Amino acid sequence: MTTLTNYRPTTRLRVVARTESPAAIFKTEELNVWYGKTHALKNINLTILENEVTAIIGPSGCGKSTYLKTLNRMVETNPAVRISGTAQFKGTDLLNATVERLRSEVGMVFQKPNPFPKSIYDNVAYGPRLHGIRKKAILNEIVENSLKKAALWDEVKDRLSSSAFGLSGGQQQRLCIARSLAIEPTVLLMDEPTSALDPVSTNKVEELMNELKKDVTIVIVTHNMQQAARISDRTAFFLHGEVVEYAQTESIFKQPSSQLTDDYVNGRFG
Amino acid sequence: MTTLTNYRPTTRLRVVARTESPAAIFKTEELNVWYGKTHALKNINLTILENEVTAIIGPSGCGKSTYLKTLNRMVETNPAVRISGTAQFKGTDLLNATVERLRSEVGMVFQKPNPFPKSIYDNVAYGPRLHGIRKKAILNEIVENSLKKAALWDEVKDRLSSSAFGLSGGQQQRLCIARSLAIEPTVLLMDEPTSALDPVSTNKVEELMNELKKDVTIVIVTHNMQQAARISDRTAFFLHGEVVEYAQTESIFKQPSSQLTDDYVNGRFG
Amino acid sequence: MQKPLQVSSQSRIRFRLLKDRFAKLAFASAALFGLLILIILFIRITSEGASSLSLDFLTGRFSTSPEKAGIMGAILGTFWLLAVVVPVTMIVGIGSAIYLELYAKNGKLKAFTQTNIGNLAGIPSIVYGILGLTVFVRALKFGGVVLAGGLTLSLLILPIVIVAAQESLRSVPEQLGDASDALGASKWQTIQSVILPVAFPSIMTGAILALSRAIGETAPLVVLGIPALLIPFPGGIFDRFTVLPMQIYYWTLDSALVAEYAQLAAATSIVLLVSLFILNGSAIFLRNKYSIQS
Amino acid sequence: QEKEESGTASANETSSLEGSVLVDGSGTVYPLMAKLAETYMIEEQEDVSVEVSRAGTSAGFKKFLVKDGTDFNDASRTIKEEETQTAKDEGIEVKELKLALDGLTFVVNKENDWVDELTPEQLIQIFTADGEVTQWSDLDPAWPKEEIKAMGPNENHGTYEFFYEKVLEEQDLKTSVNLQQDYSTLVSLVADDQYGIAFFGFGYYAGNQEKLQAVPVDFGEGPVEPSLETIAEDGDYAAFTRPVFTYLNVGHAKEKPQVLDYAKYILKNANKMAGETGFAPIPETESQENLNYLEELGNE
Amino acid sequence: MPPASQVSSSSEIRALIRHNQSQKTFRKSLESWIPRVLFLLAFLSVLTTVGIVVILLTETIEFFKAVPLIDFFTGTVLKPLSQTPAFGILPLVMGTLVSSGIALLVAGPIGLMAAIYLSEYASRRVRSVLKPALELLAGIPTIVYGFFAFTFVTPLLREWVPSLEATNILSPGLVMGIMIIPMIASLSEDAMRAVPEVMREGSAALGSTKLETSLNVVVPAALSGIIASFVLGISRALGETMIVAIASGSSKNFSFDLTESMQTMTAYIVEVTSGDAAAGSTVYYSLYAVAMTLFALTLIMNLIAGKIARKFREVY
Ligand SMILES: Nc1ncnc2c1ncn2[C@@H]1O[C@H](COP(=O)(O)OP(=O)(O)OP(=O)(O)O)[C@@H](O)[C@H]1O
Ligand SMILES: Nc1ncnc2c1ncn2[C@@H]1O[C@H](COP(=O)(O)OP(=O)(O)OP(=O)(O)O)[C@@H](O)[C@H]1O
Ligand SMILES: [Mg+2]
Ligand SMILES: [Mg+2]
Ligand SMILES: O=P([O-])([O-])[O-]
Repeated sequence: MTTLTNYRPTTRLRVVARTESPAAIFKTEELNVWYGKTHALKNINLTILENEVTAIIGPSGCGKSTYLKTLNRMVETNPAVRISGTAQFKGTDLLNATVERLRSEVGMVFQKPNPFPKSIYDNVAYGPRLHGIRKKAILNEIVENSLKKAALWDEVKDRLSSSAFGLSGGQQQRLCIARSLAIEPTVLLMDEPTSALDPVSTNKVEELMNELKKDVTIVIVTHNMQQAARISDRTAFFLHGEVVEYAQTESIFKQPSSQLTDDYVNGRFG
Repeated sequence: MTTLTNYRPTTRLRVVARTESPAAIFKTEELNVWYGKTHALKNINLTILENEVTAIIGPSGCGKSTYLKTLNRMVETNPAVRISGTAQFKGTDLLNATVERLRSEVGMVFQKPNPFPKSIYDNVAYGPRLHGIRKKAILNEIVENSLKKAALWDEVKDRLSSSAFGLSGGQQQRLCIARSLAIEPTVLLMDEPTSALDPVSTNKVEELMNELKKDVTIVIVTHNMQQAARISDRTAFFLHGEVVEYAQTESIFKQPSSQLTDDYVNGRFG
Repeated sequence: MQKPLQVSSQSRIRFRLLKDRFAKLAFASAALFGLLILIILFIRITSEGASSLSLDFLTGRFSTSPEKAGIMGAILGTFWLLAVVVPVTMIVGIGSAIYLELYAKNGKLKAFTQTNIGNLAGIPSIVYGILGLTVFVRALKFGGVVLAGGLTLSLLILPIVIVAAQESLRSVPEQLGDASDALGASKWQTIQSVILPVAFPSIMTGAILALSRAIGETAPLVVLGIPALLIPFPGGIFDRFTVLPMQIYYWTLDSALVAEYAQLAAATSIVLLVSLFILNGSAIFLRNKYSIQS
Repeated sequence: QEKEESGTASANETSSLEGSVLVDGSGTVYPLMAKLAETYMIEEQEDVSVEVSRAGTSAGFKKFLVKDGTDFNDASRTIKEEETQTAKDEGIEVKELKLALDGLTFVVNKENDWVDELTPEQLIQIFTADGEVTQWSDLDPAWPKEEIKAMGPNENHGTYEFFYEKVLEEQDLKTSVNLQQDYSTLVSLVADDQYGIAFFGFGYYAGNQEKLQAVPVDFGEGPVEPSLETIAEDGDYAAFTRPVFTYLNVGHAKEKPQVLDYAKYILKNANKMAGETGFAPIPETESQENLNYLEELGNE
Repeated sequence: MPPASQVSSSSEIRALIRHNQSQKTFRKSLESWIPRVLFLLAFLSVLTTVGIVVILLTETIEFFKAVPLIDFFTGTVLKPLSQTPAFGILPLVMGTLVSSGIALLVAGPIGLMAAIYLSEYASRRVRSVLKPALELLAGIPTIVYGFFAFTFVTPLLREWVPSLEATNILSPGLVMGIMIIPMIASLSEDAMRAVPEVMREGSAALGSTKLETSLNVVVPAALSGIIASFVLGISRALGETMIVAIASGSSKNFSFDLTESMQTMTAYIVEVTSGDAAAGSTVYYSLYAVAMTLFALTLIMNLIAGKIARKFREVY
C-alpha cells in the first residue's frame, strides 16, 4: 500500500506545513445518536481542529452525515433523534446552546445545491436579513463580498435579481456557499458538496475550499477518497457508526493502522 | 499511471485467458436516447460480446443505466423516451422485437433489490408461471435450481414459503438474481447490483457473477472502479451520454487512451 | 446451454398480448365511463335548463311563479356564506396544519389529533348539520342566519383544508427548510420566509377545492332550517339567507307540482356547476402549474 | 312607476317596515300563503322578509307554540284541545284567522280508466285494514286484479288528521299506506303509478290536472266531483270540505308591526288569491270581523 | 455598532450579527406565542369531535329513556308520527345498506378498473385529461346528482323496469355509485402508484405484459390500499343525503324490493328536520339516535379503512 500518492495527483492545493499547533474547535466525547431505534453514532470521540480541513469518509450509511449534522444540531430537525454524550464548540457545550446562535457560527453546505426559490441576491441576503440586517447598503456589500468569496461574483453580478434556479448545478452550489458565508460563520460543514457536480465545478469548489480555510474551519464529508486525500489535513474513517480511524490524511491513506481502513480506501467494499 | 494494479488486489476472480474469440451478442449503432428534451445517449456504437462480463463505468448521470435499459428496452417504460439508431440482439433488431419475448431472454438485476411482496418460492416461480409453466413438480425443480445457481439455496431452503421481505439486503439481491435465472436468460443486465450491499454480500455477488458467466453474458453498470477492474473483461467508459473509451478492462485502467478516462479512473472527478 | 423450458412459444406470447390489449380496452372504458357520465349529466342539465337561463333569472328575486323567478338572492347568500367560511377555514385550517406539521411533537397526542382529523373528514355532512343546529342555531341562538350556516360549513370543510395544507407543507422540499435552519433562522422565520411561500399555491389549491365543496353542500343547510323561499336579499352575516343548492333542492322537489320548476332547478344547476368548474378548474390549473416546478 | 305607488301607499298607511315574519305549518295552505307572502314582499313591503315553510299543520303547531316560535301557523284543521292547552301553558295568545275553504280530494292516475266514482265506504275500505280490500278487484270484480297503492300525507299533516277523524272515523290506516312528508312526492307517486290512489287538498289536484284525475265521491246523491264550485260549506262536496286557517301569535303581532301588517294583508287579499291556488273563498264578513280585531290590536 | 454607511469588514458584520442575536426583540417574544396559538387552532378539530359526540350522546340518551334500546335496534317498524308510534331503525338500516350496496357494486369494479388504467396504462397526457375529469365528477354537488337521479335516471330506468316506482332505491343507489367512482378510482390509483416502480420493473424485466404486472404484482401489493378505498367509498355512500332525499322517497319499508321507495338514515334526518324539528318530542330525539347510529357506522368504516391503509403504508 505504498502507491497511494496516486490518489491525489493534485496535491498543489494542500498547505503542508503548519507553524503553530491549531486549537480544538469541536470536541465530541462518547457521542451517541439514535434515529428512533437505529443507533447511528456509537461513542464518537473526536476533536476537530481550528482552521483545518477535516474529511470524513466511510461507506453509505456509516453515520458521516449524522455526525456532521450533530455539529450544528441540524440532526435534531428529525424529531425521532436522541443524542447522548457531550459535544463542545469552542469549549462550550453545544448540545445545550441556542441553536439559532450556534448555526449562525457553524454554516452548512449540503449535498444537493438547495438555493431558495428567490433571486440570487435574496438568497445571499437571506441570512443577514434573518439576523436583523436591513440596511440596503450593508446588504449590498455583504452580497458582493460573499459572492466574491464564493468565486461566483463575476458570473452573476449582472443578474443578481434573476432566479437562483437559472444557475447551473455548480453555480448553485457556490451560491449556497456564498449564502453560508454571508453571515460570517467560523465553521463550514460540507456534506458531499461536490458529489452532484461535474468535474469542472468540482474543481472550482475544491479550489474555493482551499481559499476559504484561511478564515474558516471546514469539515467535509465525501465519498470520493481522492478528494479527501487532495483537500483535507485530517481524515476520519467511519464504519457502522463508529470511528475506525482518525489521523493525518496522509497516514490514513498511506499507512492506515486498521485493516478495515485499508480495505475501504482500496475499494474492497463500499 | 503504471500503478493501477492497485485497483484490483483480488484479481483471483478474473478469467484471464480466452481461447476462442467470442461472438457479438448486442450491437448498437448510432444509438440515441432522449428523455423528453434530455439527450441521454448520443450516437452510441458498441458491440458487446457473448459470455463476457462487460462493465460500464462513468460519473453519475452519464447514461450508464439508460444504455443498460435500452438493451432490454426497459427504458421505454418511461413514456417520454425516444430512441433512434439501431440495436441488435443476436443479430436481430431488438428495437422492434416483442418486448415480452426479448426480456425473457435478457434478464435484469437492479440496484436496489426489488423482490415482490410474495414468498421466496413465488418470487422465483413468478417468471416460469408467466410463461405458462404450471406443473408443481417442474416449478419446484426450477426454483431449487435457480436458488442454487444464485448461491442462496442453502440459506432459504427451509423457509421457501416465508416472505421475501424477511431476507437481508444481500440475500434479497441474490433472490432477484435467482428470479431472473429462473427463466433461463441468455444475458443478465446488472445495474449497480452491489452498491446497496455490505462488503460480505458484495463479495458473494461478485463470486456469483464469476460463476454465472460460464452460461450467461453479463453487462454490469458499476460506480466502483475497483469492482469493474476485478470482475469485468471489457469496460466502457461513458461521459455525458457518450462512450469515451471502450476496451479490455486492463487497458482502460492501465493505459487509457483518453485523458478523460485517466482523470475519471483516478478520481479527479465524479 | 440446455433450454429445457419451452417457455415462450410464439402463440402463447400472442395470446398474452391479446389479453393485455383487451384488458387495456376494458380498463380504458371504465376510466372513460366517468367522463361519459359527466357529459350526459351536463347535456341533460343544459338541455333542460338552458331555456330558463337569462339575465333576468340571474339577477331576479326568488318567486313561486316560474316565469318570474330568479336566483340573485341565492347567489348573494352563497357569497355571504363564503365571507364567513373563507376567513375561518383559512386561519384555522392553515394554522392547524402548520402546528401539526411543523410544531407538534410526534407522539400520542399528535397521532390522536391526526386520526381525529381524518375521521372528521369522513363524518357525513348531515351530522355537521345536526351539530350546527344544536350549537349555532339553538344553543347560541343565531337562528338560520349566514353566520350559523357559515360556521357549520367551516367545521365541515376544515378537516379537508387541514389535510390538504398539511400535504402542501410536507411537499416543500426538506432541503429548503434545512438551508434556512442551517443559517440560524428561528423556526417561525423558516416557516414564514421559506416554507409558507413555497407551499402557498398548493395550499390554495386544496383550499379552493374545499370551498367548492362548501358551496355545493345542501344537507347540513336543510338540517339547519335554511329556507328555500326567501325573497329579500341577505345583506350581512346576521341575515337569513338561502343558497343555490337549496334552491335546486326546493325546485326539484316541487317539480312534481309545477313542471317548470324542473327547468329552474336545471338552470340553477348550470349556474352552480359552472361556478364550481371554474373554481375547481382554477385549482387544478394552479396545482398542475406549480407541481411541474417542484 | 310602481315604486311611486308603493311609496305613496306606505306613506298613507304605515311607514315602511322591516324585519322578518316566520310562517310555518300546513302544506295544504302553503301555495296560498306563499303567493300572499310573495306579493306582499314585492308590492307592499320590500324590506320585510316573510318566510313560509310547510312542515304540516301538527308539526307547525309544535314550532308555533313555543317561546320565540313562528309568527303564524297555517292549518288545515282547527287547533286541538291539547294545543290550546299548550298555548295557555306557554302564555301564548293565539288568534285563529280563517283564510279559505278546501276540499279533501282523492286522486288517481291518468291511466286509471276503471274508477268513475267511489263512495266514502269504499274509501274507508281502501285505507283501513278492516276493509280487507287489497286489490282493485276487491272493490269491483270488473276492476284490475292489481294491488291498490294507497298513499297520503303523514301524521305531521292536518290533512291526515282530517281524513283520519272525519272520513275514517278514527280507524287505523293500513300499514301499507305510503305516507309522505311532501305533497310533491305524493303527486309524482300517483302520477307515475297506474294503480295508485292518494288524498290531499284540492289545490294540489288543481295545479296538476294534466297528471291526475280527481275521483268523484258519491255521498249518496250521485257522484260529486270536487271543484271550486262544489267546495263550499253548503255545497255538494260539503262533506269533505274544510276551512283552512292561519293562527297568529298575538303577542308577536303586538311587538312586531310587520307581523300585524302582514296579518291584515292576508285577510284583505286571501280571497283574491284563493281561486288561482285552488281554494274556495269565504264570505267577506268573516274576514272583516278578523280585520276589525286586528285594527284594534294595532290601536292598543 | 458600526455605522451603516461605513464599509463593514467581515469581523464587523460578524460582530453585528452576534450582537443582534443576543438582543431580546419583540419578534422573539412574539414567536414564543405562535406555537401556543396554533395549538389552540389545531385543538378546535378535537373540540368539534367532542361536540359532535357529546351532542349526539346526550340527546340519544334522552331518546332511549322513551324507547327501549332493543326496540330501536331490532324493530322493523318505523312510524315516528303515528298515534301509536314505533321506532325501529331496521327499515332505515335496510335502506341505507341497500343503497350503499348498489353504489359499491357500481363503483367498486368501475373505479378499480379505472384506477388500473390510470396508474398502469394511461400515458401522461391521457391521465392529465382523465384525472381532472374524474375530479370534476367528484366535485359535482350531490344535490345535482339528486336532480339527475330523479329527473333522468329514474325515468330512464322505468323504460326497462316498468314496475319501478317514481321514488325508489335503485336509481339513487346507481347514481351514488357514479358519485363515488372518482373517490375509489383516485384512492386506488394512489395506492397503486405508491407501489414502488422497482416492483413493476422487476416484473416487466421478466417479460410480463402490463396486464400480468398489474394483476400479479401491482394490485396485490396495493390491495390493502384498494380495500381501504372501497371501505371509504361505502362510508361516503352511507352518509350521502341529498341523492336519496330527493330520489328515494320516504317509505319506511323493511323490505328488499329495489323498485320500491326506501328511506335511508340520512333521508330520515332530512324528513324529520324539515317536518318537525320541535325540541322535546320523541321524534325529535329519534333524530339524534339515528344520527348517532349513522355516525358510529361511518366512524367504524373510517377506522377500518384507516387501519387497512396504515398497514399498507407500513409495507413501503
Ligand atoms: N432520517 C432518518 N431516519 C432514520 N434513520 C436514519 C435517518 N437518517 C439516517 N438514518 C440512519 O442512520 C444511519 C447513518 O446515516 P447517515 O445518513 O449518517 O449515513 P451517511 O454515512 O451519511 O451515508 P451516505 O453516504 O449514504 O450519505 C444509517 O443507518 C441510516 O439508515
Ligand atoms: N426518467 C428520467 N426522466 C428524465 N431524465 C432522465 C430520466 N432518467 C435519466 N434521465 C437523465 O438522463 C441522463 C442519463 O441518466 P442515467 O440514469 O442513464 O445515468 P447513470 O449514468 O445511470 O447515472 P447514475 O450513476 O446516477 O445512476 C441524466 O442526465 C439524467 O438526468
Ligand atoms: Mg450522508
Ligand atoms: Mg444509473
Ligand atoms: O300539510 P297539511 O295541510 O296537511 O297540514
